[in-house]
Amino acid sequence: MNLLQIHQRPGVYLVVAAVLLAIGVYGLIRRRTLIGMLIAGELIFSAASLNFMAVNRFFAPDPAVGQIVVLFIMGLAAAEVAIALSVIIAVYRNYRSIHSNDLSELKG
Amino acid sequence: MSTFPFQDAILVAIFALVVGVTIGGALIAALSTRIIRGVSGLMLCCMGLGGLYYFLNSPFLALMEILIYVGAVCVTIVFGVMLSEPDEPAHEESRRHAVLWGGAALLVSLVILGGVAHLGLRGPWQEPAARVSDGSVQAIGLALLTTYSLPFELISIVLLVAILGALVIARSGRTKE
Amino acid sequence: MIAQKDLIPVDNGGDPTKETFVLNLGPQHPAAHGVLRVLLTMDGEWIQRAEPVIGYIHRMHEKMGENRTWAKFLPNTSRIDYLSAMHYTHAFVGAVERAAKIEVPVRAEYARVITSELNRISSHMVWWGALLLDLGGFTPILYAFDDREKILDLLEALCGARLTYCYYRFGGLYNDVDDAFLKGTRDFVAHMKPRLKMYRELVTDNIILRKRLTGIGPLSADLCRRYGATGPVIRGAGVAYDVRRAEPYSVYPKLEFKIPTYPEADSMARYLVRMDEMEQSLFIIEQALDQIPTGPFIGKVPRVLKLPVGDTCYAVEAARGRFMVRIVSDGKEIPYRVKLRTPSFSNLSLYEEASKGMILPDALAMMGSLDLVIPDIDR
Amino acid sequence: MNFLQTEPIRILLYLVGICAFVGANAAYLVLAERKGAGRIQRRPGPNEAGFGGLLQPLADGIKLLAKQVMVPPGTDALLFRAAPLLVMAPPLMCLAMIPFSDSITARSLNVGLLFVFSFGSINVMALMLGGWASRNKFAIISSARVVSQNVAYEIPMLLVVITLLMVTGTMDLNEIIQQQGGGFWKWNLFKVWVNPLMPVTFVIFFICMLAETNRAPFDMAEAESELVAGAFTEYGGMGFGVFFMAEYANIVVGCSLATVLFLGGWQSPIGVLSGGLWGAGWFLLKLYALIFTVIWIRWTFPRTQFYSLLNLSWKILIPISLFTLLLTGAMMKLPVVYNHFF
Amino acid sequence: MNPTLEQLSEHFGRLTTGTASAVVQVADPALKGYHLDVTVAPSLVVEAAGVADRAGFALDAVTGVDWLAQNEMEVVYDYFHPESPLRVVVRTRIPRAEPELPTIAGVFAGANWHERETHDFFGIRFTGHPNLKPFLLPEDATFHPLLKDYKP
Repeated sequence: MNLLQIHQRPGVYLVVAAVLLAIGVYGLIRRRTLIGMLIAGELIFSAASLNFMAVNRFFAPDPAVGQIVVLFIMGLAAAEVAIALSVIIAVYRNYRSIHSNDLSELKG
Repeated sequence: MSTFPFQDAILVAIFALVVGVTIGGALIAALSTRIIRGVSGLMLCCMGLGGLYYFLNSPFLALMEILIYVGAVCVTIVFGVMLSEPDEPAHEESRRHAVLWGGAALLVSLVILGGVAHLGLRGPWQEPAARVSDGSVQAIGLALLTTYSLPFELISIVLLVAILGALVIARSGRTKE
Repeated sequence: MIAQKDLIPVDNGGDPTKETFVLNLGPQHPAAHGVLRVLLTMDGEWIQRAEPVIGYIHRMHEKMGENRTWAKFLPNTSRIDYLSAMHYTHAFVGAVERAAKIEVPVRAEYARVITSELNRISSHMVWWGALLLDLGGFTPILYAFDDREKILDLLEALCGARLTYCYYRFGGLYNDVDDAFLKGTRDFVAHMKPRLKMYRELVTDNIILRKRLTGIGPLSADLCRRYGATGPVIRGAGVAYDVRRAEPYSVYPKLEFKIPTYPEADSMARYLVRMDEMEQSLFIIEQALDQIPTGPFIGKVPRVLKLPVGDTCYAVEAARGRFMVRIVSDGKEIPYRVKLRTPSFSNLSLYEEASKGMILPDALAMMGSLDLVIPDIDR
Repeated sequence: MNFLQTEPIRILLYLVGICAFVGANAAYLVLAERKGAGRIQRRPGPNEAGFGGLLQPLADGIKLLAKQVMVPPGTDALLFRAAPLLVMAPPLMCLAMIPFSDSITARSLNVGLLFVFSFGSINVMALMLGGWASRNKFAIISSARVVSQNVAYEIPMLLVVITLLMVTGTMDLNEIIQQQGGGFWKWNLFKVWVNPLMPVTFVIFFICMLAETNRAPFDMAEAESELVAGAFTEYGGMGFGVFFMAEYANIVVGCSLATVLFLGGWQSPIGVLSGGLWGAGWFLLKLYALIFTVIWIRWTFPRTQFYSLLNLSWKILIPISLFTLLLTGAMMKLPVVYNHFF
Repeated sequence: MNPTLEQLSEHFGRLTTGTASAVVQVADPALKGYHLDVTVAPSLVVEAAGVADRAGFALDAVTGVDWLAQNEMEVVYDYFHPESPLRVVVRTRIPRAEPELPTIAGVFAGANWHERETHDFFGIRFTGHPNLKPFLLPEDATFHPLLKDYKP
């Protein structure tokens, strides 16, 4: 493998995406506050976007498709963050905590 | 772009930097106990991602990534951090417990990493026969308003509903205005 | 600098939907004119409770009054409210004259009115600039100080002090008002009238200023009465209470002037009252300059002043409101008790009740419209 | 000469040039601001250091540099130090896109406008991190204000820019300027036949630009009479100096963008003398006229109240800009519809 | 609405504890600076404040005077009327050893601060006062500077 051509090899991007995904999953499992989990979720979204972009760049016949999909993902991520944060704030108002352990009681 | 000495080397160095920023940011985002640093990590990661998109021939998406993730998502998350208790407390579970669960989480993520990386590297990828469009902003815009107009509209509705929902949920607890 | 635990603490009254925190405004804060500290309990930007904490420059003037002669205490009074020193010395001088039945020559009384009203304008100019500074407008204060400088020059030529004047004496004045002063004052009145018009056009009619002040911090007439707030504060609530008319002193009964009142009771009303007052002061000065007679500038005063036993009150309309001196004499050369009732003290005391539920910038605008002078509160 | 035109050298030259431009502007706009304030307030302004005050920025810079950079205990030291760096980066990046003349552009990108906006959005994050990391109540209130304000004003600004994009049809800043050549009546500001509300759009853009750069009368970030120094309360020395410089750099970016989008960039207002250095001259002239207006406004108006500021955006600017957007769309499609039916 | 001097003297004159009733004197404002001088028993200050309140008066000041020779303390309540030129002074005397007075903060909210100040300077305890914390003096001050036997 020519090191100088590394940025033009699809595998590199796919591995970076896999790393992002793994970090995201790890964070999702280990984080114990809702906002932390939200951040980890964003990482997973990013991993997916990166995958789409890499595949789009190297293997897709129409290079616009992947970009559009990623745009959609961004839109969904933005919507998700807005909703998730409002839920988190509402939860915080009621429980004075956003730690997932404290929320397992499921009673108001 | 005219060629110049060490062009490739410089490009690779920049690429390595971008990848480093992406993964480093992601690590900060996932591992730091202070949420505000986690958000900063996410911001770094997104800027790195923007760089990666640029390397993938899509400056448009690179900029959109920065605009939406840094300018909107991260800012919203920081706002959320400000409104609620921000930091994770020290682990109250026992050390063995922590090691166990941490190890399990690490294992799961490593398995995922291995699996996906394997698929990515060994997958039967095929080069496309011919390119349909040039992937420029015009092409994206055209596709958005023709082929993908329905998802496009759906996304707008989702966003609208999300905004309204967020408003309703966030305001419901508030008594005074 | 605060610790994490202070960020989202404490007193939410058992209601988890309320997140309050304590904000310490002052004693060093750009919006507190002097060393005023306000302990704010905030819910976001909303003020739940604002408790003024005062006493940082308390100097115990009342005790100082008890261990020096009547005349020696006189300069102290000009240090209470350093922005309207003339009025404060006037009140003390008036109280002693009233108790000792000292006759004051008419020329001296006119001179007192002229200097008092000049002082009122200079004090209002400082308030005006400081209020605009509170609202984030930087430029007016320099214009205000420019005008005020002219007054300070006039008064300096007269009594040697620029701020803490001790111009009035028992039975008259320290020295006579000379022609240069009278002419200078006439020139100043001519200079000031177009300036006030300019300020109205440039500042008072500015939409941002109007939006910042209109409807902000309503202080009803009843609130003012319960707290004893006076001066432009109560006049801004539509009550035409002015000591110059309510308890006429000096030669004010001979002079014509209107008491500006605005019934809206908001910060804009207080603002407009003060702006109108400056015009009225100019009007008073003009009349006094026309009417001032010739004659002696100081009456007959015994060398060793001993006041008859008993207490005497004397109130004046200072720039911030009613300033009253209550002196109690036991017949000796030194006062038995001097009580100084200062307007800012009462005007600030209503702040806690009035600022409840306001947001921080509005509360500061209201504080600016109260025209506080902290030494006047602390004494 | 050939060596100079190779790509890396060119980029390097431009980067150095932009850094110098931003530095000089930040330094001398402070002086200009103080001198301007002095003129408006009928006082001389700084006139001691150097030739009539010309060395004042240098003196200030040395003073700020000589001060110890204090990181108060209890702050998040890393973010506290990172925030000034983060706040300075976006304007530097954005300026690379601005065409100073038909031949002087650091990097021409076909999505230049998007570039400026995406990097401009980092600014909020930087102020917010700085305020949050300070762990000071005033700073935190200020951060919350900065975000609400910037989010509120980003919307009408983007709407206005979209309106403009519909007219220009390109995001390439150089192309946008080229479309406005041939006299001031061809500037986007005066293109009333495309959209009769074009001057209004410009005013909205300008107001939003003031709000986005946290300038008076919208300087909620450092509303000094309310929040001491807002987000910068805990900063001293060069940390504060960088925030200060970034404010001016942001003004330069904002005013450059207004010049490019509405005032014809480097195009001459009279139709001749618009190439090369002449273009740069025209550009700078327009730029500094706008900057002067910004300074003028700051020293003339009191600060708005925070909630009326938000109301201004949500209740006035956004509806108007939405309306202009629809109007422009309608006016552009009218001929098509007309031709279709008749 | 505005009370006349006669009405006021009548109202204040009606105040009584059973043993001692209020002494109302009309004063010459040109000599004294007030129109009405009312002396009441310590237990009557709240009622006196109530009378002033109903007549539309506002609290001007609360003045303490330490009469060391008589071993008494005097507290003077000054009232001014925002809409008429009338001024009323209500005074009461309390023993120096046991300086206690009921608070009038319930009638005039502004009395809160005046009474805190008087408490600071004279050590007079205003019973029922909502917030009798140190005010103008330092927080840890244990002295009362306006007492005549106070030695710094």
